[in-house]
Amino acid sequence: MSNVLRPYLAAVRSTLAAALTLENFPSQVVERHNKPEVEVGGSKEVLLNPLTISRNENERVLIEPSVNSIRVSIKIKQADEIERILCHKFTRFLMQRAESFIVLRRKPIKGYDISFLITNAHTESMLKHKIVDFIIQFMEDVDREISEMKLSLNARARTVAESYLTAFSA
Amino acid sequence: MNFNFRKIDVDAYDEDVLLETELYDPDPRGPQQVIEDAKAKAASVRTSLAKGDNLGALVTILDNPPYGPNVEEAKNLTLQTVVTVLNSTKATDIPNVVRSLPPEAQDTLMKYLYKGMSLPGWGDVSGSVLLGWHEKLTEVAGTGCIVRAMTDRRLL
Amino acid sequence: MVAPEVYNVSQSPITSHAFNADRTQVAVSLNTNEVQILSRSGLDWTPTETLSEHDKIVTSIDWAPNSNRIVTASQDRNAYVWQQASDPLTGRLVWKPTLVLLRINRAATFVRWSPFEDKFAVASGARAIAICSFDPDNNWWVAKQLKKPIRSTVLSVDWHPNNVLLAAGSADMKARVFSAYIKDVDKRPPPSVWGEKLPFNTVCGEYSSPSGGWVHSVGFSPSGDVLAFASHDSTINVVYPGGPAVYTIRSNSLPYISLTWTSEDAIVAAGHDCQPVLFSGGPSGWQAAGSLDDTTAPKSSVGARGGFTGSSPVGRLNSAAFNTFRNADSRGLGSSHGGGTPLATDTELFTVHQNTITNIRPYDGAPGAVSRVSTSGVDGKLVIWSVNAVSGLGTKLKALRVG
Amino acid sequence: MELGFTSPHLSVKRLFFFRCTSAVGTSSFDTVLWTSSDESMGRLSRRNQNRNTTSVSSSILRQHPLKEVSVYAEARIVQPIDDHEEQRDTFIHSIALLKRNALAAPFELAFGKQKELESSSSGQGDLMAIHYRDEEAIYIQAAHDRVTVIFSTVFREETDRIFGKVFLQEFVDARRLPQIQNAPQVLFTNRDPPLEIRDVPGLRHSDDIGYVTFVLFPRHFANLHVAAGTISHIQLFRDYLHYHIKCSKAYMQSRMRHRVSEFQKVLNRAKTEVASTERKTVTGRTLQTR
Repeated sequence: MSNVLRPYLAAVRSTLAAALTLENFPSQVVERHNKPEVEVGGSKEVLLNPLTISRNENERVLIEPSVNSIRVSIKIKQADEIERILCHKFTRFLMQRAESFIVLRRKPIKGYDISFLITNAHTESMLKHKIVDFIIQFMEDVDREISEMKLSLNARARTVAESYLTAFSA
Repeated sequence: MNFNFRKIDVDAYDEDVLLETELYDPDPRGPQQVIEDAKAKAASVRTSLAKGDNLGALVTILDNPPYGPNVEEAKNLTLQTVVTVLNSTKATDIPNVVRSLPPEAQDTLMKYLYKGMSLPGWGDVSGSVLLGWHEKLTEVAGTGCIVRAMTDRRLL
Repeated sequence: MVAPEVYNVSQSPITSHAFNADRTQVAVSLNTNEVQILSRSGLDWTPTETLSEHDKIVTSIDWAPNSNRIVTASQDRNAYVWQQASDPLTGRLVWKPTLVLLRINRAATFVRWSPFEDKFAVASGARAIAICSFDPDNNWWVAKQLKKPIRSTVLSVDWHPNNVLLAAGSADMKARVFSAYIKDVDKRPPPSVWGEKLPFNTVCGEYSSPSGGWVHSVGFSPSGDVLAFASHDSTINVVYPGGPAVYTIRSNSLPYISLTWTSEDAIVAAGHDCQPVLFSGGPSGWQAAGSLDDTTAPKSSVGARGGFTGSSPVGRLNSAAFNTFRNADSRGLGSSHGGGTPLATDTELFTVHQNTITNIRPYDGAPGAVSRVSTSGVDGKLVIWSVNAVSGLGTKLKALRVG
Repeated sequence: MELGFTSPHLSVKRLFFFRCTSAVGTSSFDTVLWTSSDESMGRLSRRNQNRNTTSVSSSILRQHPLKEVSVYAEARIVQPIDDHEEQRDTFIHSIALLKRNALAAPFELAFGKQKELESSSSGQGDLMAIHYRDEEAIYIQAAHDRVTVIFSTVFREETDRIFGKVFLQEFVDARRLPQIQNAPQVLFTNRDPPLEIRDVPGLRHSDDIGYVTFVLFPRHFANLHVAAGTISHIQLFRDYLHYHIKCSKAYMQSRMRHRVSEFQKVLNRAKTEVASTERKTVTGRTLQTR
């Protein structure tokens, strides 16, 4: 992990650890139901203050905690048009596979690129610190993957252009 | 009659539903008192900073901060003052400063760090400065301090 | 220090646990709609009976030590009182359920017998507490509701030793003390720090932690003169109503879910931090004394720590190995996973419980002199701890502060 | 039977198949239709009356801006099929180069025009447009010191547009390299057509259209051999570009697929170990992890 990124990811990690303190909480609005309160939003008192961790306007994480679920939304760094399209393709690719990523939300919430929904069922069947690891690794890898894809695109473009144009001189 | 009963928000008529305003006790001070306090503290912070007493400045500004509705001006002034103190503290001094803060002030500082991070680009807010403080404060006050930033409804 | 007894009861969360009087049996709910009765057999617990009447998750169980009755609460909005009776066919003793008409339309979240075992309180998501008492004329349990001023789901209750007062913690961030006085059942209680004349639903006190948080757990001290509650803001609050003083102990770790008094000057609390922590104090102040868990080393050799040995039949070894391999593959932990941390240490927490502790209850010793407590948690473990075995202020607790 | 005329070179290979077919039985086909990946379609038929004549027609010929090109192509290509091996190969080769040769005509005209204008040191030839695809065209114009070739190309998806930009920027930048300084100058604009064709009617101004200008200098068509090479090479540009954009997208896709499966593993690692020994309830049911 780069030194610049470390405090950012550390803050996300500790905030997630604090937010992932979930319990089984049956709905007090709908009889015999049990729904992620952060999505339903019917009872204000079981929602906690949403917290933002940010490096700047373009790199931030929103954590919305509630009694039985949290929503984690990530705004991924996109320095230019290329990173923007790569990020868009990547997150769309992931979200199309949301059913195999049980904590992934099918749509990001407004203003973010990707959202996760983690419920008490997840923290009961998975190790909490490992879920946190997953989110952190996701953030690291997405950044790295996007910059590597961008580099590889540039490298390919350069080779393609040079070899095409060299043929004129031959 | 043309009224669509299906569209009535029945929850709004449920007197048991807790409203956001019922989740915390209002500030006993009136808005006028709050802004006067904020201005006085901002002035006192300037004096402390001039003497190089960043800890004193932080203790002053974190004490009894404005919260709730109708005190936007005092909230902005206080956040701005907190940000000024945070920005002007040397990175190497941060661990000692956070360790010396009283527990309530640590909790309040954590709330301001998240408040600042939710407003990137506001005033002199710097993501890297806030993240630096966040790291050091978490080392001292732990995840418990972060949990309290989530549970405390007295929004700054 | 005395090592805790660790029992791996289940792979799924233990939602609730309650021992019988002589601790030879324990009733557990394994995150299902059933209650398992486990009986001690040597160093292990063996399932001996299943109580299945609820049709949603059983949230809470309590086992009355003297009358040997079990009460269960569930998200299906019901409570059952279970009594042993001989089966007409086999003559064997079996647990027979009696449905309690709670008259609540939301989940039942928590249940406790009163000290005299003639009443029980059922907390619920209907923003109410059902106080149930037995009506011998009609031969059923009748419920009377405590409603005002509860504004959200009630998460826990605890009875005052006088059998009349009830403390309740709820998601509206309040801990309250109510009178649950039932005419014809209760004698008039003597005056206490909580008040004198106490008709049903009198609110004797209402408290909250300065930084808010749902009140997960409430508990009267053995004398009944002090109230402690654990909030989701990672605090333990101790209330001296006559004081008037409320001590708030801020933890620097994750919120506590459950607490129990072990003596008039000691409380053990546990929760998302995965370890039971002892707090000590008195009218002049409270502080964290230390963890009951020795968190300095991984707990891989849990079997050796007493209790469940986890011995698997030899014939299973191969399939276990195969499962390990298959799991490793889907987790990307194959031999090619160079440089990675080995799974065992990578996965394990340095605490005995590997996930949130949801219940802590007295296990051994009279009220006011509890020497051992039992905990159960989301990790499916049931653990018995010696209260005297405080490991001192370990790494996690160094910075616990009294506010 | 489909003959994919993706490029003059590739098509020779494809036609080999055709040759085998024709060799097996000269009377075994009457008409062969082909479509190629660049959307040009063609028809190859034996005239019933004259078994020795094969006629070739192609949509590229019909759309050609210069009438004479059809004649020109016809003249080059329509030949009697002979049993003589060598002649047949020449025939097949010429069919293979049908498109190349058809497209070459305006280039050759422009190169000739440049030579004409050279002495006058001013003036310019007519702007010739080859609408080689539905919404894409090549514009060719001679000046006294150069021949300007402009490709308009459509990027259907946003990704294509952005990737295209990256590639084309590299084309523009590549000339800084010493070994490439003799290559034609390359210019690239997005949305707005370059000056030379700004007055052409019917141009669509939208973000998904890119214009690539190659400035050919006399050294690029100094003699017939060099000119032929330049023509063949520059014709390939559009397909070459889009091919590599497609490859880049496919590569991204495979990277993402790999990364996603890695994420899946990390997430799976969070799942608690499944019990290796079953535990039964008293009723005989297996206690299960939820």
